[in-house]
Amino acid sequence: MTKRFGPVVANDRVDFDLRAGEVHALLGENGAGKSTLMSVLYGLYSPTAGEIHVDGKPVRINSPSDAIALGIGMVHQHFMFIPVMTIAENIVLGSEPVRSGLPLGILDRGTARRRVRELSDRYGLAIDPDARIEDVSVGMQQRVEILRALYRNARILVLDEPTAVLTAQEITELMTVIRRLKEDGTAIIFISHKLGEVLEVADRVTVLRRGRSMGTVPCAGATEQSLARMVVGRDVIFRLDKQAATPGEPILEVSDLHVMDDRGLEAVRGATLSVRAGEIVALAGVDGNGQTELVEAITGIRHPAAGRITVDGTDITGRGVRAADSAGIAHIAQDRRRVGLVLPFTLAENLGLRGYRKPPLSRFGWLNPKAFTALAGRLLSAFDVRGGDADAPAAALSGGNQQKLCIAREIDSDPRLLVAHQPTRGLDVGAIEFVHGRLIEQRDAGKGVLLVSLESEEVRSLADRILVIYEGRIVAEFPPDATEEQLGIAMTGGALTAGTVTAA
Amino acid sequence: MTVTATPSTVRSPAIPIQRIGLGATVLAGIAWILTLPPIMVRTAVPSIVLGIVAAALGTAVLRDPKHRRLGGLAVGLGLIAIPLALAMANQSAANVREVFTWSAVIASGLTFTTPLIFGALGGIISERSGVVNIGLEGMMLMGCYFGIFGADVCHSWLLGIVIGAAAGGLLGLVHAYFSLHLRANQVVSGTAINLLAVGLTGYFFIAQYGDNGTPGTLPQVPNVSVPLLNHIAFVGPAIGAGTNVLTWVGLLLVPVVWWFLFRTRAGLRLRAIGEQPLAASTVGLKVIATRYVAVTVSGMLAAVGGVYLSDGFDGSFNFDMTDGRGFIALAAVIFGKWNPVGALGATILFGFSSALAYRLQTFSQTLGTLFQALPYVLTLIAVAGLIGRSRAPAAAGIPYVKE
Amino acid sequence: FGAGTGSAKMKATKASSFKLGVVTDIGGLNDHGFNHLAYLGLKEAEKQLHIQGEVIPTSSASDYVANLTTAAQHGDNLVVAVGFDFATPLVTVAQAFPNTKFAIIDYDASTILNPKTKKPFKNIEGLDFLSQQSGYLVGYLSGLISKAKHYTTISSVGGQKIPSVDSYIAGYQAGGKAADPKLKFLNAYSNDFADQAKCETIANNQIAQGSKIVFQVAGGCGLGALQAAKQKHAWGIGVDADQGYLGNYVLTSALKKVDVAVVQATRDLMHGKFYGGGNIINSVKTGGAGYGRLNSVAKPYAAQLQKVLGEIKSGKIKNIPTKVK
Amino acid sequence: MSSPGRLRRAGRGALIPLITVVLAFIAGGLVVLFTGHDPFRTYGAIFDGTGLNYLFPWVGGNTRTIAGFDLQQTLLNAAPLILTGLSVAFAFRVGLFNIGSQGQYTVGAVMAVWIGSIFPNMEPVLHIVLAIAAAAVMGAVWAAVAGWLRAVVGTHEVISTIMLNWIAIWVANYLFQAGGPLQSRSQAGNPVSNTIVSNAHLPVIWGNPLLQGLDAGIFISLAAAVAFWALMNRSTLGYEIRAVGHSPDAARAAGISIARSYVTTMAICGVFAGLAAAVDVLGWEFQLSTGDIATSQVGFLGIAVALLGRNTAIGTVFAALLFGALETGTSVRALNSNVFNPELASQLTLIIEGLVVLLVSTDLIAVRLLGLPAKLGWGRPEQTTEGQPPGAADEAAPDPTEALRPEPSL
Ligand SMILES: Nc1ncnc2c1ncn2[C@@H]1O[C@H](COP(=O)(O)OP(=O)(O)OP(=O)(O)O)[C@@H](O)[C@H]1O
Ligand SMILES: Nc1ncnc2c1ncn2[C@@H]1O[C@H](COP(=O)(O)OP(=O)(O)OP(=O)(O)O)[C@@H](O)[C@H]1O
Ligand SMILES: [Mg+2]
Ligand SMILES: [Mg+2]
Repeated sequence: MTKRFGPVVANDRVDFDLRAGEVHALLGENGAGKSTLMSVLYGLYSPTAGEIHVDGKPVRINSPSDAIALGIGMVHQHFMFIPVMTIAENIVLGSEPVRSGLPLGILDRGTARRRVRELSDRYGLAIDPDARIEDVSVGMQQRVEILRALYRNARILVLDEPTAVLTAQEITELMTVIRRLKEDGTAIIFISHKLGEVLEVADRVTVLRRGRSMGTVPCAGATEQSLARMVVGRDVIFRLDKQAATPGEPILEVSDLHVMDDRGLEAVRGATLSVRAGEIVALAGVDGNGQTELVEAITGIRHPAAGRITVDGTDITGRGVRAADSAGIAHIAQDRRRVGLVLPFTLAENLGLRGYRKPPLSRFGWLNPKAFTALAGRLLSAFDVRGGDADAPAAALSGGNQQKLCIAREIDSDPRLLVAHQPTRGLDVGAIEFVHGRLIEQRDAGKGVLLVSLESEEVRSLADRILVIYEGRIVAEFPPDATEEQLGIAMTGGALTAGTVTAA
Repeated sequence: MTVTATPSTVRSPAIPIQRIGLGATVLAGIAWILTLPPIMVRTAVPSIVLGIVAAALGTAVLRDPKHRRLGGLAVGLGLIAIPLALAMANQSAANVREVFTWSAVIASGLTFTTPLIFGALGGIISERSGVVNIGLEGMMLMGCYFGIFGADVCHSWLLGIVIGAAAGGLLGLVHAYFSLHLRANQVVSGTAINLLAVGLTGYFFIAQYGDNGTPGTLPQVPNVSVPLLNHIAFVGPAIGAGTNVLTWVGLLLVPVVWWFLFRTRAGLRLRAIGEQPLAASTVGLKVIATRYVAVTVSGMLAAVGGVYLSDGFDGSFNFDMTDGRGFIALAAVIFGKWNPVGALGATILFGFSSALAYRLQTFSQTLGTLFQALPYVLTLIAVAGLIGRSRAPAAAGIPYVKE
Repeated sequence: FGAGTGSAKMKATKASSFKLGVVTDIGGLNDHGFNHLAYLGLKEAEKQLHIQGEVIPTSSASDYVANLTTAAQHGDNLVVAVGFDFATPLVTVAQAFPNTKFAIIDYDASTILNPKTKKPFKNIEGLDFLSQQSGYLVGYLSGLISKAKHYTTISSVGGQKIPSVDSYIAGYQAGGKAADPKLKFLNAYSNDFADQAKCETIANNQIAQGSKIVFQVAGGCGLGALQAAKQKHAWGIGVDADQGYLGNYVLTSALKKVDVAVVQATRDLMHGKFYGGGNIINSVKTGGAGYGRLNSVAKPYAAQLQKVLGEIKSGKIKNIPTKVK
Repeated sequence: MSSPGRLRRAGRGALIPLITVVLAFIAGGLVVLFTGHDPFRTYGAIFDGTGLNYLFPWVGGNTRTIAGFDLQQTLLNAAPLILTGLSVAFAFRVGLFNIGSQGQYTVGAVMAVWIGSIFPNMEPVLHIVLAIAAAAVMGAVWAAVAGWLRAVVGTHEVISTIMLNWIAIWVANYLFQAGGPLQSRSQAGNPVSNTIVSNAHLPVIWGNPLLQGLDAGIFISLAAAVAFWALMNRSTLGYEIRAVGHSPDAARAAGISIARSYVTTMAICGVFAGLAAAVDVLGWEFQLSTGDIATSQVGFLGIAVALLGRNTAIGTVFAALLFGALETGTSVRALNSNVFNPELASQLTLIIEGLVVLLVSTDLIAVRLLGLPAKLGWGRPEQTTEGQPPGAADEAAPDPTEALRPEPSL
C-alpha cells in the first residue's frame, strides 16, 4: 500500500495484516504515516497504489460509509465530533433510528438514547447520552468515540493514539475495555507512542518509520528498549539525568485564587501554591480540574475572581498578559496550534509575538523587519527548528517543530518563571526528550518552572515537587518519588482520606 | 469506569439578582405601554416613576457582572420610557390612537415581515449546512423579477412562484458550485451573486418590458381572508381580512423548518455537516451533496420572499427592488441565532417597527424622516441588549476539502 | 404664452441639424415620472420637428456634470436637464458652455445665479409647472365625489417633501376643501420615489384610517399607493402622466405635461425664442397642467370640472397654495 | 524574506486576479453575444468609454479631448472606491466584515459638506484640511460604534454595520430634507445641502475645473493605500491586527487586547470611508441631496473592490481602477448608443462586475487553467475564519485551508 501527498510519500509500500481477535499495535515517530495508513483503511484517503483485503476478499474503500459497511470502526487521533450536539446524537449520527411507519425520517430520540445507554452499560462505560460533547471531559469523549464504533457493529476497531489524552486511571480502564472487546472477537489496531502500554495490551507490533514498515514483531519477548530502537533507529535514554534541585527564593506565589471558566462556573476555588527559583513544580491532575483556568489566570489571560498572584513580590493579579510578561512569566501554551502560534504568520513573526512591542523588534510603533529576521535566524538554529525558514508559515511545520518554535520564543524572553502547560502532548519520543531537556536547563539556570501535565510519568520524572489539583483546589503535595498509585488516588479526590500526604 | 470528575456546577446565590433584573425589565415595559393604547394614561407621571425605578434597579443589577446585560436592558428601557411617555402625554389622544392602531400596525408589519421571513429561513438552512449566504439579497431579487415574469408569461401566480423560486434556486446552485466545487471564499461569492442579480434582473427587465415597466394586469398572488378569524375583535382587522397567501405560508414555514432542523434525520445531518463536516463525513454523511441541496433550497426560499414583494405585494417589478431586504434577513439570521423561531422574532421586531415608523409621521412630518430609522435603531438595541454574542455553525464559511 | 423674463430673439435653426439632448435624473427611463415623460417629449420632438435627439440617463451623482458636459460636447443645441438635482451642476456647466442652451425642468431658472456676475444665466431657462392647478382639479373632483358618496376622509402620498410634490398636494387639498369643506385630508411622505412597498404601506395606513381616495405624488413608488387603493377597494388618482390605464379604480390623474413642455421649448428655440434666466410657465392655460382620463365614477362630474378648469384659466380661481402645512 | 522569492510570489498573486478578470470579460462577452450584440464592438466601445484610449498616442483631436475627459471621470470614480475598498479590506484583516462602509461614507459626507459650507472665508488649505479631518473623524466614530459593540457586547458586526448604514442614511435625509437643520438656504424647499464654498474645493489637477476635472482627491486615495500598507505590514498595530485576525486566541495569549483591536480597526476603517466621502464632496460633488445619499453605492462597491483586491492595499487600488473604469466605460453617456443600448449597458456593467467578483472568489479555475498545483494556493483572499461572516465563529474553527493561505510577509 502506498500513499502519496504530492511529493510527500506518507506510506511507502506498507504491508500490514490484522487477525481476528488480536490487538495489533502500530508504532512510529510523529509523521511516520500511522494515521495516514489508518485513514486509507477507513476510506478517508484513497491509496495511491496497493490494495486492501477484508476476510480474504479484495475490497475498495472509497468512503467511510464503505468502511462502516465492512465493519471497520475508527477512533480518530483528533476526535471527530459535533461539539454542540449531545453524546447520543453524536453516536447515532449517520445511522439514526427513526420512527417507523412515518415518512420524512422523524428522529426517534427515545430509542437513540436507550440504545446508547444499553451499549455503554454492556462495556461498563458510564456516559450520559444527553450531555453535550463540548461539556464533557476528554476521557469521556474518548469513550464516546469507542461507543460510536461499537454502535455500528465494528469488527475491526482502529484506535489512533487513544491514550494520549487520558489519565493513568482512564488508561487502565481503557485497557480493560480493549481486552473485553478482544474477547468478543473484535480485531483492534492500537496506535500509541507509549511503549509500556503497547507491551501491556498488544499481541503484535508493527513499526513504521518515514512511511516504511520496519517489520512486525510479536509482543512477547519485546522490550521498551527494543521497540524504541525500532521506532527511532537509535538508542533512547528513558531516564532523565538531572541534578537535585537547589531551590532559592519563591518567585511565584498564588494565594486563595478563584477563577471562573467560560461558562461562569467556578473552576479554580481557592488554589494556593508557590514556585521557587531553581525548581520544577509539577501540577498533576485529571483534565478539567481547573488547570487551564489556573494557568490562564497566572499568565494574565483570564481575570481571576478573587485571590492574589505575585511574581517576585509584585502583584500581577488581573493585570493582564502584558503585566505578567513584564513580571517575567513565560508561557508554553497547551494548545500550540490555537494559542501558542499564529499559524499563517511566518516563523519570524511568530517568534516576535512576545517581544514585538520593544526594541529591537519595533521602535515608536513601527516594526523593524531586519530585527525579526535576525531573531529568527538565531532561534531557529539554536532550537533546531526544522521544516521551514524564517519566511515560511508556521502552519507548514510538524507538531514537534511547532512546539520547538513556541519553546524557543518563550525561553528567549529570559523569563523568571516558565509555565509549561502539557508541553509534550502528542510529541514523539525524540521530541519529548528535547523538551524535557530544555525545561531542566531552565531550572538549572535558576528559573522557576511550573509544569502542568496530565501524564504522571512525565510529572514524576521531571518535577522536584508535585502538587495535585482536584476540583480547583491544590489537594496534595508529593515529593518526586511518589508512586503512580499515590498520585492516582490524590488526583481522583481520594487524597484527603488516604492520609499519606500533607494537604497543601 | 467512573465518571470523570468535573467541577461541580453549583452557582453562587445570584438568583435574587436575576429576579430583580427581570422585575426591573417588566416595570420598564409597563412604563412603555402605559401611555399607549389601549391603556392611554394621559399623564406621563406614572411612566416616569416606573421608568426611574426600573433604571435604578437596573443599575443595581448592572454591578453583578453575570447579569450585566439584563441590568443594562432594564436601565435602557427605563430611561427611554421617560421621554416616550412625555412625548405621548403631550400628543392629542386622537393622534396617539391614530398612530398606535395596533391592528393596522400588525397588518402592515406583516407585509414588511413576510419577505424577511423567507429570506431568513433560507439563510438559516444554508448557514446551518455550513455555507455562508451573503447572496440572499440577490436571490430574493431574482425571485422578484422571475416571479413577475413567470406570472406574466404563464398567466398564473402559482407558476410565478414556481418560476421565481427556480430562478433563486439557480442562483443558489451557482453559489453552491463556487463554494463547494471551486472552494470559493463564500463571502466573495455571495457578494458577486448580489451584483450579478441586480445586473441580470435589470437586463432582463429592460429587454423584456422596456420603458413601460411590468404590465398592470398580472395575476397576483391573492390575499385570503380567513373566515373565522375575520370576526374576532382586534385579530380580525389585523390578520383576518386579506392577508397574502405567501404571508401565511411564510409564517407556517417557521415551525416547519424548526421541526425539520431539530426533529428529523435530515435536519440532524444538515446541522452536523454545518458544524463539523469532517466528523460528519467520517460517519458516512455526504457533505457536498447535502450542502448543494441546502444552498439551492436557501436560494429558492429567499426567492419566494422576492416573489411576495413583486407579485404578491407590489404587483410589479422595479430595479433593485429588494432594497437591502436580503441583508436585513441576513441580520435576522444572526439575530435569531440561526434558529427559525428566533429569526421570526427578529423579522417581526423589524417589520412592526417599520410599520410603526411610517405612522409616526402623524406626530411630526419633519421628524418623520428621522423616525424611519426606528427599525434599525431598535434592532441594534435589541441585538446589543438581548442577544450579545451569537455562535454561528462552526463550519460556516469554510470550504470543505475532501482528499 | 410664456412669461419669460429674458426672452431673446434668435436666428431660427434648420430642423434637420437641430440637436436636442435630454439628461435624465437617477432612476432610469421608466421611472413613471419626469424621466419617462421627458424621454417621451424627446421622442415626440424627433417625430414632430424632425430633429436629432439623444437621451443620456444618469446613474449616479458623479454623472450630473459629466452628462451635461457630454451633451454640450456633442453639440446639442438644447440640453434639457430633468429635475432640481441639476441646479448646482448647471452652474458650472453653463459657465463652461456659454453657447449651449440649457433648460431645467420644474425649477426656477431665475434663482440659478452665475457666481461671477451674481445674475441669472442667460443660457438657462426653467420649464416651470403650476402643478397646484392640476392638484386643485383632481382635489375638486375628489371633493365632489366625497360629498356625493359621504366620504369623510381622502389622502395623498408624497414621494418626498419637495416643492414639485407639495404644490400638487397643496392644490389637491385646496380643491377638495372648495368642493367639500368638511373633508378631512391625510398626507404622508414615503421618502422614496422607487420602492413601491413603501407607498403601498402608507396608503394602506391611510385607507385604514378611513381614506377613500388616495392621490399618489411619488412617481414609481406611488404605483404602490394605487395598488393599495385597488386591493382595499378605494379610489386612486395618478400623477404626472395619465395612469388611467392601470384600471377603473383610478379616478383620474393630475397631469404635468413635461413631454409637451420639452417639445414646446424645442420648437421655441428652433424659432429663435429662448427665455434665458427666466422660465416658461406651463399651466392649465398653456395645456401644461390638467387632469387625465376620467373613469366611470368620475365621468358624471366632467362638466363641473371643465367649469373649474375654465375658472382657473380665466384667473377667477387664483392663489392656489403651493405649500403643505 | 528573500526578495526575489517575494517578487515571484507577488507576480503570481497578481496573475490570478488578472486571469480572472479576463475570464469574467469572456463570460460577459458571452452574455452580450447571447443577447444578440457584437461583443468585440461592445467591449471596444466600453474601452473607449473609459477614456483609456487617451493613453494611445495616435488618438487625437476631439476624440482625444473626450477621451481625456472620460479618463478623468474614470479616475474620479476610482478615487473613493479605493478608499471604501481599503475600509472594507482593513476590517477583513482583523477578521471583521465591514458592510458598513456605506454608512461611514454617508456620515463623513454629511460632515464634509457641513464643515465645507459653513465657513465662508476660511484659509483654503486650512478649510480643506479641517473638512477632510472632520469627515474622517466622523466616519471613524460611526464605525467604532460597531467595533465597540462587537468588542464589549459581542454584537455581530454584520448586523450592527447594516443597521448603522440605514441609520446614517435616514439621519442624513432628516438633516437635508425640506425644513431640515442643514438644508440649503438658497434652494428653497429642495432637499439639498448648502454648497461647499470655493475655498474648500480640492484643487483640480487635470481637466477643466468647471467640468468636474480630476481633483487632487486621487492623491489622497493613493496616499491612503500607502498608509494602509505601511500600517498593516510595518507597524506594531498592523502586526497585532493581523495576529487577531488569524488567531484571536494566540493574540490574546500574546497580550494583545482583542477588544481594543476591534475598536481601533473599525475606527481606521471609518477613517478610510470618511476620507472617501471627503474626496467626493470636496472634489466634485460640492453638495449633497437626499437623492445622492440614497443612491450612492460607493461603500457597497467597496466590498467587491476589497475582495477583488484580496484585501491588500495594492490589489484594492487596481480593483478600484477596474471598477471605476467599468462604471465610466459603460455609463450611458460614454457609450456609443449605436453599438449597444445604453440602458442595457449599465446593467451589463453590473453583470461583468458580478462575474469578476464571482470568479475571483475562487482560485481554482485560474489555477487549473495554468496547470499549477492547487496546493500552492497563493493569493487566496487574505482572510481568516473569523472574517467569514456571518458564520464567523467566535471560536477559531480549524480551517483546512489555513495552510493554503499566503504568508503575510513582514
Ligand atoms: N493531508 C496531507 N497532505 C500532505 N501531506 C500529509 C497529509 N497528511 C499527512 N501528510 C504527510 O504524511 C505523513 C504521515 O502523517 P501521519 O499523520 O500519518 O503521521 P503519524 O504517523 O500518524 O504521526 P503522529 O504520530 O504524529 O500521529 C506526514 O509526515 C505528512 O508529511
Ligand atoms: N496540508 C499540507 N500541505 C503541505 N504540507 C503539509 C500539510 N500538512 C502537513 N504537511 C507537512 O507534513 C509534515 C508533518 O505534518 P503533521 O502535522 O502530520 O506532523 P506530525 O509530526 O504528525 O505532528 P503531530 O506530532 O503534531 O501530530 C510537516 O512537515 C508539514 O510540512
Ligand atoms: Mg500527527
Ligand atoms: Mg497520527
